[in-house]
Formats: sequence, C-alpha cells, structure tokens
Amino acid sequence: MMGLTPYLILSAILLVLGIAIVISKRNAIAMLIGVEFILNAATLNLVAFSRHGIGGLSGQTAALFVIVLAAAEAVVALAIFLNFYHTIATVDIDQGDQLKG
Amino acid sequence: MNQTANIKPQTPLGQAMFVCERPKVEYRGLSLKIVQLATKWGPIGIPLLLRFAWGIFFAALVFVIAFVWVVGRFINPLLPWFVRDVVVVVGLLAFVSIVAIIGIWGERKVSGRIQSRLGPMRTGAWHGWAQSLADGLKFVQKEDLIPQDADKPLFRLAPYVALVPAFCAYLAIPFGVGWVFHDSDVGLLFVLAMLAIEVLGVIMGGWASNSKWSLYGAMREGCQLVSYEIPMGLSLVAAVAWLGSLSLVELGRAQDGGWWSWLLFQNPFLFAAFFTYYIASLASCKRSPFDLPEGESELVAGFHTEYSGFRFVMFFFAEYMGMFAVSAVATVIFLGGWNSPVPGLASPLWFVIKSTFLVWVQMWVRWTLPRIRIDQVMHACVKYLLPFTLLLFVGSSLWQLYDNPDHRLFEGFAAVVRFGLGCLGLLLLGLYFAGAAYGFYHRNQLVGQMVRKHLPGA
Amino acid sequence: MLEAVIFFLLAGLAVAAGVAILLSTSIVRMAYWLITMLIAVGGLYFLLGAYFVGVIQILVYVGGVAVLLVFGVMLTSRQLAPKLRPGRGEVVWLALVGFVLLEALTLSILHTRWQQNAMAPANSVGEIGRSLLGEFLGPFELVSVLLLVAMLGAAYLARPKVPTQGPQHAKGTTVP
Amino acid sequence: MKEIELQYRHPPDLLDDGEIPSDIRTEELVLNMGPQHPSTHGVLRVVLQTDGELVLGATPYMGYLHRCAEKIAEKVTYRQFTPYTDRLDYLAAMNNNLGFALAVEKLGGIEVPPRADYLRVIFAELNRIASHLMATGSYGLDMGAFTPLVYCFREREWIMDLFEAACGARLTYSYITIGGVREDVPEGWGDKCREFLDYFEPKIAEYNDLLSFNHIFINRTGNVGICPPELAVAYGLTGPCLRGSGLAWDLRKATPYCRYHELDFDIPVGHGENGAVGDCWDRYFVRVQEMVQSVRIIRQALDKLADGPVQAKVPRVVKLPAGEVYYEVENPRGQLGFHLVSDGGTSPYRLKIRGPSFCNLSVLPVLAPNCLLADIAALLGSIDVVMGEVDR
Repeated sequence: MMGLTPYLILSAILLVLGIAIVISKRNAIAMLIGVEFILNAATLNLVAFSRHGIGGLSGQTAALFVIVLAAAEAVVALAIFLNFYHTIATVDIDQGDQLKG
Repeated sequence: MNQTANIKPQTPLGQAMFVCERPKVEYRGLSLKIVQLATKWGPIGIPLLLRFAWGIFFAALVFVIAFVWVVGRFINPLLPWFVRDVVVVVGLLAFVSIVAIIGIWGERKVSGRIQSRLGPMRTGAWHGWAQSLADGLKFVQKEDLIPQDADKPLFRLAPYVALVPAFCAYLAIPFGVGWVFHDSDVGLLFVLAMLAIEVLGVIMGGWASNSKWSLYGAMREGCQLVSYEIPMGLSLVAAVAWLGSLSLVELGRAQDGGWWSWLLFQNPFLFAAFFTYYIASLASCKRSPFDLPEGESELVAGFHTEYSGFRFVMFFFAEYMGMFAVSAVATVIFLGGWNSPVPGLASPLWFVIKSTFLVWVQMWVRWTLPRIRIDQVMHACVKYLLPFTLLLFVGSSLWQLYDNPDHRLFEGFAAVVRFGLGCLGLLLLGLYFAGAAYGFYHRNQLVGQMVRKHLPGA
Repeated sequence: MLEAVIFFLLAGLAVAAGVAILLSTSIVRMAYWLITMLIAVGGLYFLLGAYFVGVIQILVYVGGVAVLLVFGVMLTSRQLAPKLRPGRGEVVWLALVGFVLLEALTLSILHTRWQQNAMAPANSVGEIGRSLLGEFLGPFELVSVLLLVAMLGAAYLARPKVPTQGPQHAKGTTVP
Repeated sequence: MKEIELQYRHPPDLLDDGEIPSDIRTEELVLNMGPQHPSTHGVLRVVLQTDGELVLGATPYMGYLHRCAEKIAEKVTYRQFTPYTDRLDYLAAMNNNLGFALAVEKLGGIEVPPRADYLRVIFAELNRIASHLMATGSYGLDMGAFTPLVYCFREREWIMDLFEAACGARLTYSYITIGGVREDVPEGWGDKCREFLDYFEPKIAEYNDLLSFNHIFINRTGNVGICPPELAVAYGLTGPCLRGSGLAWDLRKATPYCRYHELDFDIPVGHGENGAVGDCWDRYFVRVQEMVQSVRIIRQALDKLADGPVQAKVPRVVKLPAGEVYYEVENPRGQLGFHLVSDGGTSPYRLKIRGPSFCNLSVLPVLAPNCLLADIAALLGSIDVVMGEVDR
C-alpha cells in the first residue's frame, strides 16, 4: 500500500511542469496544454486525498467538476485561438497585444 | 553470362514450378526474412501452407480457447490471479483475432452474396474460409512503406493507438455471467472510453501521413466521432437510467427472463433508443453510410491512404474489432446480452449470436446504402439525432416515473405497450427471416440467368 | 509492490510527457504528449480506485478535449507557426523559478503530517451520483449553466467572420 | 464573349438557409484530384482549390491518354480507321463505329441495305444500354454504393455475350463498318436478344428502388451541380447532360439517321423532381429512362428485321470523292461528330472528331465552385466522361 506522499510529489512535479510550459511557450495552444497539466496536477491531488480518507468522496466529486471545467475552458480557449488565427493568421500570443480584432 | 541465365530459377522447387526468380527488390522493415523465405519457397510453400498449416493454426487457436475456458471456469481458484489474468487476456486476444479474421472474410462473403457474386471461393477447402489468412500472409510480406515527409514516429505509432484500445474495450465486455475479464462498476463507460481513444489513432495516422487526402480523412473522423459520441452516449444513458447501473454485467443480469424482459421492449423510448444507438454506433466505427473518413470515391482511401502492409492490417483489425465491440454493447444493453429469448437458457452463445447478427446488419447496410456527405452527417447528428435522443432520455425517465403500482392505470397501459413492442420486435425478426427465406428460395432468380449458369451446382 | 511499479511507470510517463513538451518544438507532438500524460493520469486514478473519475478522464479529456485540441492544431499549425523555443535567458530564469517552486512544494509535502486512513475503493459511482445531486447540487447546477454558457460562447466566438451571401440561383445567369 | 456570372450555392433544404457551410471554412488548399483517383473515371486530373471541405474552384487538366487518333486517321485508309474509333469512347464502341461509317457513307454516297440499318440500330441501342449501365452503376459507386455497380455489370455481361456472339469481340467491336455491318448475326440471335430484353426491363425498376429513389442518393445528387438550360447550351453540352437540363434535343429525333424515323420512342428530359432542373440527379435519371427507351427501340427494330444482305457493295479500299462532310450521331454521352475532309484519296485528308465527353467536361469549372469535396465526385460522375474520348 503506497502512501499519499508519492502522489502529492508527482502532482507537484506536474504542476511545475505545467507552469514552465505556460511560461516558456509562445504558441497559444501550447499554453493551453500547460494549463491542462496544471489542472491535472490539482485533480490528481484531489483524488489522492479522497483515496486516503481525507474528505471522503468529495475529492472525486471535485475532480469531476475540474474535468468538466477544463473541458469548457478548452472549448472556449480553442474558439478564441481559432478566432485569433483567423484575424491575424498566427497563434503567437505575442502578436495579440492589439485590442482591435 | 547471358540474360537468360539470370532469370533462371535458382531453387529446385522454383525450377520444378517453372517460376522465374522475382526481381531483386530491396525490402526494408520487419518482414525482410519473411519476404526472403516467401520469395524462395512461396510458389510451393504458400499453397501447401494454405491447405494444411492454417488448419493446424486454427485448431491451435481453438485449443487455446478451450484451455482458457477450462482454466477460467474450473481451475481458476487454484491459480494465482495473474496467471488467470494472463490466460484470459490471451484467450480474449485469440477470440478477438478470430472475430476480426472471420469478420473480414464474412464481409467479403456477405458483399458477394448481396451483389450476386460468390465472394472468395478458392483459398481453403470450403468457401474460401482461409482467404483472410492468406491476405494476412500477403500483407506481412508487403514492404512497410513510410512516406518521406511523414512524421515518422507518429506514423509508426498510429496503428497501435488504433488497435490496442479496440482490444482493451473487450476487457470489460461480458460474454456471460462470470465470462468477463473485469467486472467493473463503470464497465460501459470504460468501453466507450476505449472506443474514444481509438479515434486518436486514426487522427494521428491521418495527420502523420502528410498527405492531403489523409488529412481530410482525419479531420472528417474527428468531426464525426466527437459529434456522434453524444447521441450514442445519450441513447445508452436512457437505458442506464432505466436499470440504474453502469456495470455491463449488472445490466445484462437485469434483463434475465425471456425476450419480453429485454430492455428494448420496456418502453417505446428505449425501443427507439436502440435504433439511435445503432445509427450512432455505425458512425462511431466508420461504417457506411458514415464511412466518410475512408470514403474511397472522395478521399482515395482517407486516413490510411499512405499505409501499407501490416500497419494497414492493424487499422483494418481495429475497425472490425470496433464493429463487434459496439454490437456487443448494443446486445448487452438492449438485447438482453447472454439471456435467451425464453427463460432459463442463458449462455455466452446467445451473446455471440446476437452480436454477430448486429454485425451482419452493419455489413448489410454497408452494401446497400450510398454514402452521406459530410455536412449531411453533421446536420443529421446535431439537428435530428441529438434532440431526438434527448427527447428519448426525458421520455424514458418520465415513463419510468409513472410505470409503478402508484399509477395503476398507467401501469396497465405500460404493460399493453410492452406487449405490443414485444410483438413488433418479433414481427420484425419474423419479417427478416421470411425475407431471407424468400431470397434463399428464389436465389437463382435473383442472381439472374447469366450468373446462374456459372454457379457451382446449378 | 506491483502497485508501486505501476505507479512509477505511470508517473514516469506523465513526467516524461511534460519534459518532452517543454523540449519539443512541434505543436502536434506536444498535443500527443499531452494525451500521453492524460492517459497516464487516468491510469493513476484507476490505481487510486477512482474508477469513475479515471474513465471520465479518458472519455472527456482524451475522447473530447484532446481530439478537439489536435483538431485545433491541425487547423492552425500549417504555416506561420511562431517560434516555440524560448531564449537562453528565459530558460535560466525558468529553471530557477521552477526549481524553487518544486523544492518548496516538495519540502512542504514531506514535512506535513497527513492524517492517512486509507479507504477501500468502494462502489463509488452511486455514491458520487448521490453526492452530486445532494451535497453538491448547487455547484452541479452552476457547472451545468457554465457548460451551456461555454457552448454558446464558443459557438459565438467561432462564428463566421465573413457575412455569407444568400443563395443565388440561376437567375443571374447571362449567356454569351 | 461576356463573362458568365454564376454563383451557385447549396440549396436551402440541404444546407442551413442556403449559406455556405462557413463553420468548416478554414484556409485554401490546392488539391490534386487525379490523374489516379477512384472517381475521376480514368486519367483525368482535376486541380481543386479547396477551403476545408468547400471547393472554390476546379480546373480539369487532360491529355494523359492522348493517342493522336486524328493524326493517325490521315495515315490509314478509311476501313483501317474503324478500329481506332472503337478506342474513342470505349464504352460505346458500336456507336462510334456507326458515326464514322455514316460520315464516310454520306461523303461517298453509299446506300446501306435495310437489314444492315436495323442491325445497326439494334447494336447501337444495345451498346447504349451497356454504356448507360456502366454510367449509372459507377455513379452509384461514386456515391459510395458499391452494389448497383455489380448489378449493372451483371446485365452488361449479357449484352457483352450478345455482342460476342455477333462479332467475336466484347469491348472493341469494329462491327459496324462502312457499307453495313461486318457480318450477319448468327441463327437465333434475335430470340436471345428478346430474352435479354424481357429479363432486363424489370431490372430497371430494381435499380430505381435500390439507387435512384434512395433517400441518401437523392440528398447527395439532387440540387447539386445545377446546370440550367442556358448554361448547357452555352457550353455545348449534348446527350444526357443537355437533356438533364430540360431540353428535349436528340439527334435521333432531330436529324434521324439509319431507320430511327421509323421507330417510336420518347426523349426523356430532366424535370427537377428532386431539386432543380439540371442537377446531378436529373442527369443521372435521364440515363435510366433512356435505357427504357432503348429497350423499346430494340424491340421494334427486331420486329422489323427482315432477311436480306447486311453489306453494301463497297470496294475493299474505299476511295471517297474530294469534299468534306460533318456528320453527328447521338452517342450515349452526347453528339459524336466526325468532320471528314477528303482530297479524293484512300485516306482522309483531315479528320476532326467532336467528342461529347470533351465538351461536357468543359462545364465542370463552372459547376464546381462552392460545392463540397464529395460533390465533385457526384458532378464528375453525372457528367460521365470517358477519358479515351476526351483526350482522343
């Protein structure tokens, strides 16, 4: 039986990786990928807590909420990126500093 | 040395068969040894193999299944759990391979009969039964071509991504009570999830090929699959809400006791949900009339345009496994799974018979209908199928709310409707068998005089 | 023992995916590495006994979000792809900040005294369903509304920019 | 010539409110359809400009099957050119033979005996049925329905057998030659032919059930690639493509040759039952109806077939007087014209062939814009080109 700690450390690593991806990439879709990493790190935490008797099943329920929110977020973000791409023909977010669309 | 000496057969067998040596082609890939052997011994070896050795191979597979059955049923408690798991997985693999092999052969025979042809007749002793094995042998020999500008790792990976989840789906499908690898309480969702991963392999292959036709195929696949998963899931949710479980074993067990207790006949909404599920499942395993991702008259071969040899076969296998998997889900959820039409004869055989019937209907549809256009596919899903399945879900839930002893009048009405639906189902089945019998009796007339002359035994 | 092996396999896969994304320059590869990570995390959910969450992770994330993402990549990555490699100075800063953050998190995790009482993996689907419609009914409804809003918003954002002309049938035909 | 302003959109019932499906609009892509593509019916290459699934423009490129048939004609005798006509529209070789023979006979003033004339009608119409069977069947294949093709081949096989009995060949017959037909049909051939017609006529209803009135098929072809009559005339469309646009123009009625004026038949035209007049479904269905009319014609011609010679007295090496003639016949795909210039020698001074497929194909760039990718297959199939005739 493995304890809680490995899961928490893994989730910390995933979180840091996600932050690094969001910071280092200029491509909007790559940044979205980084955000997914961060969300998954959080979800993993929640599920691990739930398994190890902290908060009962509400951890899993919250994980479900996170997954649903991530889906909604991905959809809206992709719609924005496609729009962005149609307007200025690139997904480089450095180009998106103008308010005119 | 003159020219004729070069093309003279080198091996004694080749000389005996008067077969010229094949031109020296540089083969790459895994199958080099097989190609060399086949080139050397092919002219005699392959016919011999097809006559005898494949029979032995088949017998070996049957033996493996029998072994698995014995081990899984009786010696199971005596063995460590991982031995049981390994044995069951090997047995499932054998079963799934046979499903795909027989499916491919069956598709060709079915299409032949529908089109007043005979289909494969020569390979193997009886009705070309070894045809797909021979094709498999041929595909193994083919060069494993990878386009120069392809994304090579993804190109190599894609067939596995398509094939492995299609197999994994079988891990949760129960063939009977106790005849399941893992009875999970989320078995249905697991099957759906695995079938959803399969899509990724197709998209991956289509993108990695770096061919425009493949890309079109991949994009169509993405569009179609993501859209049709929703009506497919909603139709299943109507059924799941009726029985209140996500476990396929529970769902099957709840339909015990005769055809009138099958979920299909419980209320009109579920009756319709079976058909919406079936249509959506056609779309989700790329079967005609939804075979746009590989529509050969529009996109040359769609996502597998650039694939050859064994990787192509893997896509093919994945398709046939997917066909059987969605039919198996339909069988378990709507058609009572392994339960027999009359109570007390439940057996995995029933499950296989019902699923095979649904697979046959898929083939029947494929060889009858033209292909739908992509915008019509999306409109059919979003405008008609999706609202309709939502309606079915709501209707089924409401029906369940009132179909209880508190509402005596409605309960009587529901019983009448249930009886009527059961009769309707029997009538449909009877019509089908009557039509089949009529067609069989008049087969010569349907086939036509020209062909009749050449039919064996005419 | 077996659980540990599987855990380290899946965890290694997830971390490898993250590192590969950091190092990769091809956006499609990144998307597929993301899928690898998602499947690995789904496997970890299975390992934790949260079958329902794991299946939903694969069904929604891999079957829906990831396919959508790959789709978006296909639509946008053909040309004019922005340069994906960060500058040298950025890498140094990134490594520094990442290391500090990771160190802080790991230390705090290791030094906290978690009260662990492991639960057996229960038949959790029914329980989750009950808690969704009982304890978490408010958030559940909110999420439903949010999904609707997201759907409408996405449809609005992705609407065609060019106003499409109405049908013009053969009336405008002129013949030489 | 004024520029033709045509802006075709998908009709309201197929796409929402007649708009371009803008949600699948991405960015332009040049797509080479062919020369090796399953639905280009040969070695046609169509360069498509696509925007996602939407086709913005299509340019046919041809010449992959060019065999200098017209130039060869100047080097061979008139009789020797007959086999070359087989290779023009290889699905309707009898009709090609007939057109060339009629042109030569017109210039040379050769009278053909009546039995040969009726035989010519019978064989031309049988070949029309065979050609239309191939066209409708492969149109089903273009739409993704494989089975009608095999059924059509089954019937076509019988016609091939009839041809084989008469002349020994199954695809390139060279049966209708200058001055009549090469030899008389064998004993009992007429009864075999009647047997085939009795068998074939009910089968057409079967194809209608299976394909023509199939809901999916109608949705795929109705209202797609609408070619109004003015456009059809402007682009010189002939044959089923013209009649599909609603114009009842058929050379067998307009300028009867052989004995068509003695035979009773109708000209089927497109009425736009499942969409607008001149859509793909109309062009397709005109072919189906023409098969019925051909059966009628063959029955009458078989009734009128009397004993007699089948070959006029024509010297072995035909020598035509100096002059020129243009003769057109109604081929399955349209009007096949031979412009023959003779300087009095034993071979043509110049022979210009008007291939119907070539002219019909010219309308593709006009009809293709704002179709979907799948509609290109529908369009090409309904125009029904044979590349042997386009490239000559």
